[in-house]
Amino acid sequence: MDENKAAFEPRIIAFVCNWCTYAGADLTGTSRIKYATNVEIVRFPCTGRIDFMLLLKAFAAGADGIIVSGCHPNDCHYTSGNFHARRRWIVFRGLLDFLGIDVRRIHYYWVSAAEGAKWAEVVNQTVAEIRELGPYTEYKKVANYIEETEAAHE
Amino acid sequence: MKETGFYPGCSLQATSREYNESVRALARHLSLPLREIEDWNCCGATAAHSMNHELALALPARVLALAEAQGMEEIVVPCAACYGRLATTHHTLVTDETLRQKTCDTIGMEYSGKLKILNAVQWIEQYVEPLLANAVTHPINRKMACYYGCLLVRPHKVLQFDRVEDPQSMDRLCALCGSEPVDWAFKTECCGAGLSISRTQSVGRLSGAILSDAAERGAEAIIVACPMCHSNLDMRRPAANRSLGQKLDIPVLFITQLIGLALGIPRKELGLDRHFVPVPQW
Amino acid sequence: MKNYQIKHSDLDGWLEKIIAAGRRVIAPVTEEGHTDFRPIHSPAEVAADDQVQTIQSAKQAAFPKAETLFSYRKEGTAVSLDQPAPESYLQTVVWRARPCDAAGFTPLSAIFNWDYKDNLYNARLARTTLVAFSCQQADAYCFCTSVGGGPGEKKGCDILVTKLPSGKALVEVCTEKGEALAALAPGLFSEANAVADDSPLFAEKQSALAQLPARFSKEDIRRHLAEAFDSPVWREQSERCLGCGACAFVCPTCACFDIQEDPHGSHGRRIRCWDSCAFALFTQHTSGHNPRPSQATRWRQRILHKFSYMPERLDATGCTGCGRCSRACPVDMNLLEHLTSIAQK
Amino acid sequence: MSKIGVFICHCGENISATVDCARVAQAAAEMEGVAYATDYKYMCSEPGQQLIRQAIREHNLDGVVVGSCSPRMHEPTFRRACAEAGLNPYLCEIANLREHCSWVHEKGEATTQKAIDIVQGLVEKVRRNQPLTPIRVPVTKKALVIGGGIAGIQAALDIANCGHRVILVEKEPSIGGHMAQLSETFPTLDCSQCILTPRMVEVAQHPNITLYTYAEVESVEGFIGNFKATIRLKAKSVDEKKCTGCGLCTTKCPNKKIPGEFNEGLGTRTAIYVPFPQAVPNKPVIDKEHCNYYQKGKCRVCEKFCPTGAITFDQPDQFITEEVGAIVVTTGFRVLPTSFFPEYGYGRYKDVITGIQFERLASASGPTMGEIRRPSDGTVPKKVVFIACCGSRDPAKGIPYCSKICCMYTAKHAMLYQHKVHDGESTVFYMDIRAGGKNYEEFVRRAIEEDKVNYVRGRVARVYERADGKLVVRGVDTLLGAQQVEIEADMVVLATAGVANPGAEELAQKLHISYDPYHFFAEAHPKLRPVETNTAGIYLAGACQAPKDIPETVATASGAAAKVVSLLSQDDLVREPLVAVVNRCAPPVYSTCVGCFLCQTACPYQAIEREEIKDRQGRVIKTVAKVNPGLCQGCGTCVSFCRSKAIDIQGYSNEQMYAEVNALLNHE
Amino acid sequence: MNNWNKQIADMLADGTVALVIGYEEGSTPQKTRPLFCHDAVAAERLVMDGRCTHNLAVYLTKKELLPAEGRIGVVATVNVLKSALQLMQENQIPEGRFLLMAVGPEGKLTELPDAESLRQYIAAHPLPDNPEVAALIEKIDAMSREERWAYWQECLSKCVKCYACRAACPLCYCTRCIVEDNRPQWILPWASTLPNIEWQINRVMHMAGRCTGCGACYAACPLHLPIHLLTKKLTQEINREFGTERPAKGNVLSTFSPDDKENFIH
Repeated sequence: MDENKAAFEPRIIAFVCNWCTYAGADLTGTSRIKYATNVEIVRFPCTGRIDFMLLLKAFAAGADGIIVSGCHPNDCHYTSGNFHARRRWIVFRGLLDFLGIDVRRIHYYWVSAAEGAKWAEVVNQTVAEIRELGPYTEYKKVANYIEETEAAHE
Repeated sequence: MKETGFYPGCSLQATSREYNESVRALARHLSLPLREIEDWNCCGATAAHSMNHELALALPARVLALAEAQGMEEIVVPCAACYGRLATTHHTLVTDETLRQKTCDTIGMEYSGKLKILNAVQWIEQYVEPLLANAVTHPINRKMACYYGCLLVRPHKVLQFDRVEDPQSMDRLCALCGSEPVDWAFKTECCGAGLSISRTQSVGRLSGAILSDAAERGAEAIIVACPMCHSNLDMRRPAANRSLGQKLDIPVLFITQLIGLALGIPRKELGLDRHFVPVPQW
Repeated sequence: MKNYQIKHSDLDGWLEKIIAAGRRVIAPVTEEGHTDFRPIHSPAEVAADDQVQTIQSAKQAAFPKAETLFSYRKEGTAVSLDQPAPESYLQTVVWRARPCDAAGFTPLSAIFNWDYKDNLYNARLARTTLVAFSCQQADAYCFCTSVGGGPGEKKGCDILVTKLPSGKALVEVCTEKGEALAALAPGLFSEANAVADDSPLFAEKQSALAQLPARFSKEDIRRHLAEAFDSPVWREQSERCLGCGACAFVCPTCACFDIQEDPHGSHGRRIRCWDSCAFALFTQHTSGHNPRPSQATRWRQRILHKFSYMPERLDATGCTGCGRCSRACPVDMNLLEHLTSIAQK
Repeated sequence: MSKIGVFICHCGENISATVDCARVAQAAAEMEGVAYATDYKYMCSEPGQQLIRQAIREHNLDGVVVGSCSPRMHEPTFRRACAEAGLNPYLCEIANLREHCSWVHEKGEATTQKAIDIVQGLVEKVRRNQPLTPIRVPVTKKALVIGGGIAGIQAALDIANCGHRVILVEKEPSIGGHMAQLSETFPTLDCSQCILTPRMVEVAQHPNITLYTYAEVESVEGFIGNFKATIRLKAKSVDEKKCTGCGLCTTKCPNKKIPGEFNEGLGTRTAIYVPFPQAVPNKPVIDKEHCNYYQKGKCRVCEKFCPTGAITFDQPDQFITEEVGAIVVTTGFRVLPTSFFPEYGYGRYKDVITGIQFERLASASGPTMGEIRRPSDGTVPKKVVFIACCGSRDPAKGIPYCSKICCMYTAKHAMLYQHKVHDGESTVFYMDIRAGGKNYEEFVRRAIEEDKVNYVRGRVARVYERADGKLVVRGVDTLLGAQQVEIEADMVVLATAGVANPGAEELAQKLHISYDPYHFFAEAHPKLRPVETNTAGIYLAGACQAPKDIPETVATASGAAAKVVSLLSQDDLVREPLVAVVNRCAPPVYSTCVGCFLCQTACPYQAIEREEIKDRQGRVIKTVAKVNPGLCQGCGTCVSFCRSKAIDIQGYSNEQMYAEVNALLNHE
Repeated sequence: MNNWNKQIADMLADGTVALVIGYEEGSTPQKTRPLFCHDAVAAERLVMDGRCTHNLAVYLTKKELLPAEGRIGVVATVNVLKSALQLMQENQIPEGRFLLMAVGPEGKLTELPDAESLRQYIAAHPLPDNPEVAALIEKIDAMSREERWAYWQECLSKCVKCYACRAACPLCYCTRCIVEDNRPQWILPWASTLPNIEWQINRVMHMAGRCTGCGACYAACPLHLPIHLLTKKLTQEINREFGTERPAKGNVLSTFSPDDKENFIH
């Protein structure tokens, strides 16, 4: 089991805002801090722009984990996009949990443009935790499922 | 009418029996139900919180938990020191979940934090004040200096009671009893409090200043809501007078006593005979 | 084909054999007070035989709500296609369907074969065996007798079982698929005579059936519909219609479908799924024009298609009188009531 | 079928050291829609850019992905290169292979695969990019300045001197603000009015400045370059055109005992009054609340005496509308109401006064002609105690922040007192002395060392009047071992905190600018955009942002003026087209927006308006949301909020983001 | 004929209203169904009692069903009124277009002409919480995450995507629902487990702070899937996190407080 976990490379999508976390991740780069390769970054203008459906789409497309990260409260480039986002995530997270979707696979962070080191930690920590959880098979299975009789020839 | 829990604390059993008596007399007179918390213990005042934080929380927490377990929704704590300890502990427990759990483990009881804690003045404001207009039969037409001391209104963040530097609640109650509250400068100054026994001389100096300002402004009595204040201003009067080089005979009454007088409750029921400085017939 | 008799108490034993033979069985199952077809794995899961109808029809056995038409994969510029093989579909038994369910497969097959022969549908149907049970009760929504069916009608069944008052059940085998099913439990059956119109067995069967007098005839409806295109009746009847697809999706003959893509970059699949003429988007053109712009015109389409166009083109009526649409309708659009009013116009 | 070009940069060895760039290019070449892919040592160099330009032309590319450093670095460079080759610059996307890949991972298969994934994501995104054109917004070349204190005066003059027209609105009858009330100014001790009044006059006479006093901004609509402000001109009851400012009316008015605002209640004025002798405009107004005629229906003395018949009792409030391109808010501050610290006895004891009252006492034009005299009995106080931080830095009772100016003006007050009362004794109670500023520390030292002001570090617990009428100030001296000190004083001056104006919140809401918890207006960025608000085209200066001294106020005013001038110097504003748009589709739907307008509250910029879609006869078919591209900043909060997906954002559209997310997970 | 039927018949006859939407007897004695009364005669068929559960507010946004001119009367239940009020707040029904009427216990007809009167009537007639719904939610809350996933997966795999839940909801009034948007294809259009879950998540998220809790979605579902638990649960969460007061402008998700609390963002 543990061997399998070690062999398992989680695929993680990071939804980040342009002004804080994307810039923070740039700083990680310029600081040459190394981190795991499992995370791919998608740049949004603001966390307020991140549609909750995109998170579900990432799971459906095979992601094992998700990072959502933006400016710290009160630091939003657009003054309140992150506050809107935070509300959305509070509501969304409650709903997902009620549906039994594994909310431990969606990690939310505030990472500022100055927190290059934090970004590396965020990535490594998320990768480690998702690795521990294993692949999100139950969601992928449902994503592929069409019809009962087809199970036979899958 | 809703029953209010009652926590006397040690002072009200000893040096300030008259405070206890006058609170109960008021309740009796106005048919306000009070029920003493069964099996209450020391609030830990003065000693515990300067020595052991855990103990300082556990002692009051047990009292609070008892009150809750005995079905009380609110309690009145006439002693300002006890009130400070109980209210501070309550505040700590409801704002710090970890400490709450730890303290509950220590005392082996649960405390949910739903209890409301009132000092004597708050209790009067809530239950007595609405009745005063009709109930005052013997208005006390005298000048009074309301002395709040240090514990009744501090720390403001925790107690959220009255204005810290210029409290007004007792002044208002005095006025309702027909008295005239004087504007004076020592409302919240230190009386010497816990040094009553160990450094009587200091108490004399501090209390003396309070007494002399009150007297200078024409006050005919000082009104308090704290056993410590009372004993320092009343029992330690010789020390104060020594410090002042004067012989001040201004009496010191608990707010409950003043209201009791205004309601026409007999002096003995209010424990007025227990004072060192005699209270004149008004 | 042969007729058999079987004890009521042996029906479960037969079903057990069918399951044991590896068939996928769907049967009425009651959950939270509502009965619908579900895959079962033991006779104990089957609902008590005391309800008129399942929510959905048996059409899903041959025409599931979503199915893969084919999948594809691209590697560089090469593309490979993968089509489902008919053999991959599971051998399915629909247990305790109703005669009106069975009757639905005739118009359904007509639609799927009138021009292009729909391989997927045909393959699934070929691997489906329908065990229908005659109806012993009917409710306010049933009207099979008005559209040419009946509570003991064999048309479309592979096997029709009629529970007789005697404690035995008459098992009328209609097809070879049915025969094969009966053959799974030879010990449980005793042979019975052919059920001629004058035989005592016929009388016994008739006595066990629900009584449902016809309220109108298909011909009446067709005649009235021929002149009803511009009638105000469509608007009147459809005013409360919400435009959902519940009626179409529970209907045993509704066959409209949509074809959709499920792309995943270099691989993906094409999917067929149910659609409904009640949806506003069903006929929406890209230009914005919609030839059926209102719920009234969509309701008219539903009725005309089933009772006028299908009889004209396919020689089949698109309705078996099962009443499912009326039971499922969130706003109580009662098809029987509406048809009766059209027939009486 | 799209024709995307993919250009993988080695960045010297910055990328190629850990990413196999050739393989990334090769993988990209096989991606759907990619017509050309290559790698090169330095893509941002001129030959690299030439490579891109050439490929665009040769392969007729309709989209470009450059795999290089962060887009925050070279996105403009590569977009310009694309534009030079005739490709719309917004069809170029940058795959961040350096900061997000090569620099943060070790060399290896996983790193190269990640680079391929990133490129794949952006190829799919760019396939859905739309050509965009920058947004041009016309600019009305006129500015509105709200508030006629020194900040407003400075901003108005700076803008006007650049040749732009300015509307200056002041709510009081005269401009001048707090600075006009001050005696002398630290650290130079030059006379406040002497330096201010010439500027006030300049404002009144400037051909580019229109001054509205006794006026308030009623409402503001519009957006940067295109504001429309409605201004209420409160009735002055005096016809300014007829009034010559002779002042006869003010001498005749029988109602003479009104506490004057300008003198902070230490002097009186009449009901028809000019706030102070140097007022601009120097024409009186009638204070209706105190005028006998307005209150009791009788008097009209002023009307009788007015030689020009300028008194017009029935004058109504007037409303005018001004179109302006930019707004500067300079509404200043006020001092904290003294009820915050009852223990100091302000209001109870006449000789406990505020700092601003002391300014009036010390001012040559003040009620005592500059002599320091007690309000109670007019005697010269021999002992004065100054208490700093009255309300400031006091989260429990006052405000948590430092009011910044009090240390300096208290030092100045003590100094002025010592200069005027040579045998006087002054004591300052303070927490810390905050004297950061040019010549500030030296100034305080002078007060202490040369003028012998007694500085006591400690808080004052209480001020009370002894039976004999002496004020007793009881405090603590923390430098003397926390000893209690009691000082008998003849006068106590409280350095009350500076707080926001009571109308600040309302004004902020009118202007749609944000404010902090203390109701001071908030800067767009506290450091890098200190005079801008987050509403484009609205700027801030002076103490409406936080308490400020005069030099800082003037500096921010000039800063805001510079911002305004640079805005007004353009005929059109050019903005990035990365804004939200509400969709349009074929009739009869017209737009999938259903007009619930819930998005309006989600927008931090009030950029969402209502638009009526009409038929040819002008009948309204439906009302839908419309994004004003002049206001929209492109955050996209509305986009993810919209239920029917009727709003989308250019450059980060739903289709683009959806495709990118899916593509990142494409490889198995 | 009830007195109120007569009153409505008169209103139709004298043109006070051009149409009245209400309830009539249904196919079985257990149920009623929506009725569109165009004339005084039809008004006789109107009924109002505990069986009237359809949320008629769903018709208020269907312009093609409503006469172009004149007022439209609605004989409404409290649930209808709540939805109508929400529709007003969302700019969906013009002031004065509808005359909402409630029938009191003695058949007294109360006219509720504007938002304020609606608000007062709703406040005076609170609907009891359905204890069964609360119990079901508690039951699901008590499950392990895996059990919850299994529960909903099983439940929603049955959905046939007839969109009756959407059609019956007065607040699902979009002219083009997100499921009909294919650029991008936010929600896969066929009925299988994941697309069904995605659809419900969207439906419920779009109801955040808007859902009035009428239960029409559940009542309409031909498969009787307990999808109302999702909206109800969401409402509970919102009330717990942000209080029961709804913002006067905008809604729960279009507004925010800087003090919103969460413990999952690090």
